[in-house]
Amino acid sequence: MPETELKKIEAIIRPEKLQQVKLALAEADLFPMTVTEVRGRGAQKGICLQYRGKKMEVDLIPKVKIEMVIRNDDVPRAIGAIRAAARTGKFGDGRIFVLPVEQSANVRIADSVTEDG
Amino acid sequence: MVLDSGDTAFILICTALVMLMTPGVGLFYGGLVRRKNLISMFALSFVAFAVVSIQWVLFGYSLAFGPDIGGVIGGLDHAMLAGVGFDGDGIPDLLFMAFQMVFAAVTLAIITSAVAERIKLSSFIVFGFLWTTLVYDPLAHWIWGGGWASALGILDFAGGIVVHISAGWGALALALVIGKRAGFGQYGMEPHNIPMTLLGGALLWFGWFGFNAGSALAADGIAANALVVTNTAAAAGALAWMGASWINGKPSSIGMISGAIAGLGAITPAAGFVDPASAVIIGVVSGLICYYALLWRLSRNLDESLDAWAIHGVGGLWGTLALGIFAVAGIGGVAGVITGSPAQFGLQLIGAAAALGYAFAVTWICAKAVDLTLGLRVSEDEEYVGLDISQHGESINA
Amino acid sequence: MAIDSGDTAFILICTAMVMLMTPGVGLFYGGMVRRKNLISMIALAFIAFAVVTLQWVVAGYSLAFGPDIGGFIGGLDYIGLAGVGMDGEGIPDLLFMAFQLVFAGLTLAIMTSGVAERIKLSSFIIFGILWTTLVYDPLAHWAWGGGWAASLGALDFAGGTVVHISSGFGALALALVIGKRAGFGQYSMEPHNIPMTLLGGALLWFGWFGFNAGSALAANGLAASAFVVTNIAAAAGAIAWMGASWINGKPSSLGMISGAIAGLVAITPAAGFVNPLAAIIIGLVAGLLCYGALLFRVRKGLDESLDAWAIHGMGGLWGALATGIFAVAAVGGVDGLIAGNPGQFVIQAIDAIVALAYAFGVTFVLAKIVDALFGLRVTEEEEYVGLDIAQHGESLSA
Amino acid sequence: MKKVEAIIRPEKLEQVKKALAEKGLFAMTVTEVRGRGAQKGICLQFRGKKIEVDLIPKVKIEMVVPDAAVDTIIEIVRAEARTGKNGDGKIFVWTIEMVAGVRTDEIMTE
Repeated sequence: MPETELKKIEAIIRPEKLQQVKLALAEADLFPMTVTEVRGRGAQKGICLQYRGKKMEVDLIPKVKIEMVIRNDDVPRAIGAIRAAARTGKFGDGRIFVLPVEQSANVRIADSVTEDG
Repeated sequence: MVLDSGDTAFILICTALVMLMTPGVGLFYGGLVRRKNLISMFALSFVAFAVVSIQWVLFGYSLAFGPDIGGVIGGLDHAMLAGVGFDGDGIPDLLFMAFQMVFAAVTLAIITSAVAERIKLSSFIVFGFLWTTLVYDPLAHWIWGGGWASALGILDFAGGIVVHISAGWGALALALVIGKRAGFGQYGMEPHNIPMTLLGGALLWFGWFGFNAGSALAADGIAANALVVTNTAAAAGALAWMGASWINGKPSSIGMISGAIAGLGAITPAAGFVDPASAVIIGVVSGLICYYALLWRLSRNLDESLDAWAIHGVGGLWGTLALGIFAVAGIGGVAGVITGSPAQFGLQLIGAAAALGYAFAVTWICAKAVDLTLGLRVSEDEEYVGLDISQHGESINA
Repeated sequence: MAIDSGDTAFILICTAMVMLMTPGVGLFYGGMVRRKNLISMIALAFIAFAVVTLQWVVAGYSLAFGPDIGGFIGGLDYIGLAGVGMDGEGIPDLLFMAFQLVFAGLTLAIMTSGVAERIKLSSFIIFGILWTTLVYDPLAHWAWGGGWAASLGALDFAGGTVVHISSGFGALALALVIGKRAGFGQYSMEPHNIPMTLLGGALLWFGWFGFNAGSALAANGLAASAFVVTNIAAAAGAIAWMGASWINGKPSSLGMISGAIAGLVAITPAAGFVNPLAAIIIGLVAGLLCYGALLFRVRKGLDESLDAWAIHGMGGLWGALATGIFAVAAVGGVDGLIAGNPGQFVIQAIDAIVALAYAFGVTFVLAKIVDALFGLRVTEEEEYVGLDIAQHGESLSA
Repeated sequence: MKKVEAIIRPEKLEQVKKALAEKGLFAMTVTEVRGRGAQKGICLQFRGKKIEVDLIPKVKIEMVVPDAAVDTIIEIVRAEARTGKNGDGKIFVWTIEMVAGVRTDEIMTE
């Protein structure tokens, strides 16, 4: 695996942790990112509220998705930083996915296609 | 004792304007909380308004404005509005009752600051009923209903003591009982919708003309003076707070509108007694001390979440004292320290201190009582998903 | 016939407050539709107001308030506002005309509930002109312009029959003609912006003081009484509906504000005839009855989309009857059932039923005609992309 | 592991969620998006003028699942979200190389 191979990190985290995660990533020199407000549910099936004996399930809880395209050798650092900053230890802390990136082109600069073989 | 159609017209409209302040508070607060609690924050204001509306006609008005019992509380002669009719002195008695009612309602709405994003709705209804009965009604009686404070000569034109000190210091007590929001101090809880807060602030500024000028209870020169000093103090407060926040960084729009509310809160007790030049000073000082009160609150890690204490409590306290400093006999018939009558300042100090102590202590007891019996606070999970879903079963953009 | 400056000031402001109710309806409805139809819903309210404004000054005012022809309709003497001048009894005739105009504008705006998210704008304008001319104007004439209902002694203080029964049952007829929204009943159509609905509700509650208290047409004790009972009924309705929805699940804020509107509607015809305690009962019953009507409508699969029928229609019907039950001579000079005058209740029932049948029948026929000639409804694809884009070429944050 | 990304009509979300949950496919992330497909949006006739409405509101569902579950998801989404008209959406499948938990130190790779 070449060191320069690109990966996309998709991290789903608690919205209130975004600030801290951003800071932690910046400290790890990982700066560029795209952030989307999403709603999600995990394997633990949302939050179940007891309400006068009736149960009410709140699934699709607001979350934040961070996407970053980084070099393969930065992946462990990114995961470490996100985990350290976003963890509360309770259900709903989120997940991090790593996807291969085939190609990445800069919109501003011509001839800046990065492709790995 | 004849009715004047001009005065009646004016107070009818002022009552409607003050009514609009209650949803104004809801919008103001709603924009300051996180998205998941916006509906809850807005709805709490309406709930406060509805609860107090009923409490007031059942017996609240009578407790505040019924025949004096020992200077402390009114008798129940006007319970269920008995004897409150179409006639009156200048304006119908029924209208005076309604005008006082919208004041009582907005006061309870202001207190929701303290419990933002974590109050159980059912407990708030019980607390609101208790609070209006045991805190607001006595204070209104002391000052306006012929109680001990008015007998002493303590002045409060439109509610610096009755509305703002009581709501602000009550909110502080309530916040101490209910405790901090989960995560307070650990991560930022940024206001999610500033334009909504600005719209709420606009409705408050607009409604405040009814609040202060209407407190003249007639469409006359005092009403005009009250309107002018009200607007002046609001503007001065807005500029002062904005300037202070500019020095520390950027002049935030929330700071600007908070400063306006601080100026409005401070001029409220004084509006019928001071001139426009004094209003500038009252507004500027209010903007600055409320700003520093807010910073102090944050530094002490107190989660009186939306700053009813810093703005209404501290601003109302300053305004009550400022009345004793700046009052001019030519306007409201009373002179203050500057025009050579220090005694009024002493009276204002007594009134403010007594109201502050009473409001804080009794609110604390009411809150504790509700907390121990019903629980003030929602569960941790309910708080995490937000009160919109957990208390109302609703959400934005669902 | 001198002009009273106080009364004139009061009705001028009340007219402006009622005008604000029309965009209030737009915001109230706009928050309840899906995002893609929000602009359309608010725009419809403005368009209704503009269309009725022109209709009213050209012919509508004369049809409603011109010299009586057979108890059914007014003559054309005031067409183009001929003879409507600056003089008048207490208030200028022109002001009376304007005050009535804002009622007519609001009524058409309420009707848009029946066609939400699927009406073709051009057809709505045509329908609106026809409806105001053939339904609203006659009904206003019957009750207020010297028509048969007034001769019979039917009471409608501020428009329970003229405004609410007509728009509520009219909306039902309109909804039956235009048909359900695509996908109605198959997937949920959740309100997308509840805070906007709450803001609209706040403006409605505020404006309603102008609507009801202003209907005294003077700043006097009756106006104050109407003001007070209006607020009480709103608060009682809010609490009742919220309580009822609490039993079935969560106390929704939408239910709370809907209950307030239900209470406001029901007190409208009665505001000048009942006392505050009766207002509590009227409001509570309105909240429960309209909530039940809404559940009934949903169960029947009727897509009267935003519940003008359940809230305005049924609330207005209840209010018209309640006037006959709770009226006391001490307030408005007429006794009702409880005060020993069952005849009044019978008159109220006759008036309400005739108005209901007339509004439903004529609206149904008008809607059918417009539908046959121009088509009331947008195409399926236009409905799918939403009326904001399809009818206005605009969209939120696009 | 694969990521399944389905772009569907917003009004079909509840149905799709429910059907997926019945098969034990629970975890997902939902985003409100706007999009246009190959059929170039919806064309409205407006007084002789044509208005083309592209970027129509859609919902994007993302689920990360074992390879074996991909076909089931596609089947369910198709069954529930299909109306047969243009604009029903698309489903994309991505390779996921690694999944890391935030709450725990768990790491899953191929």
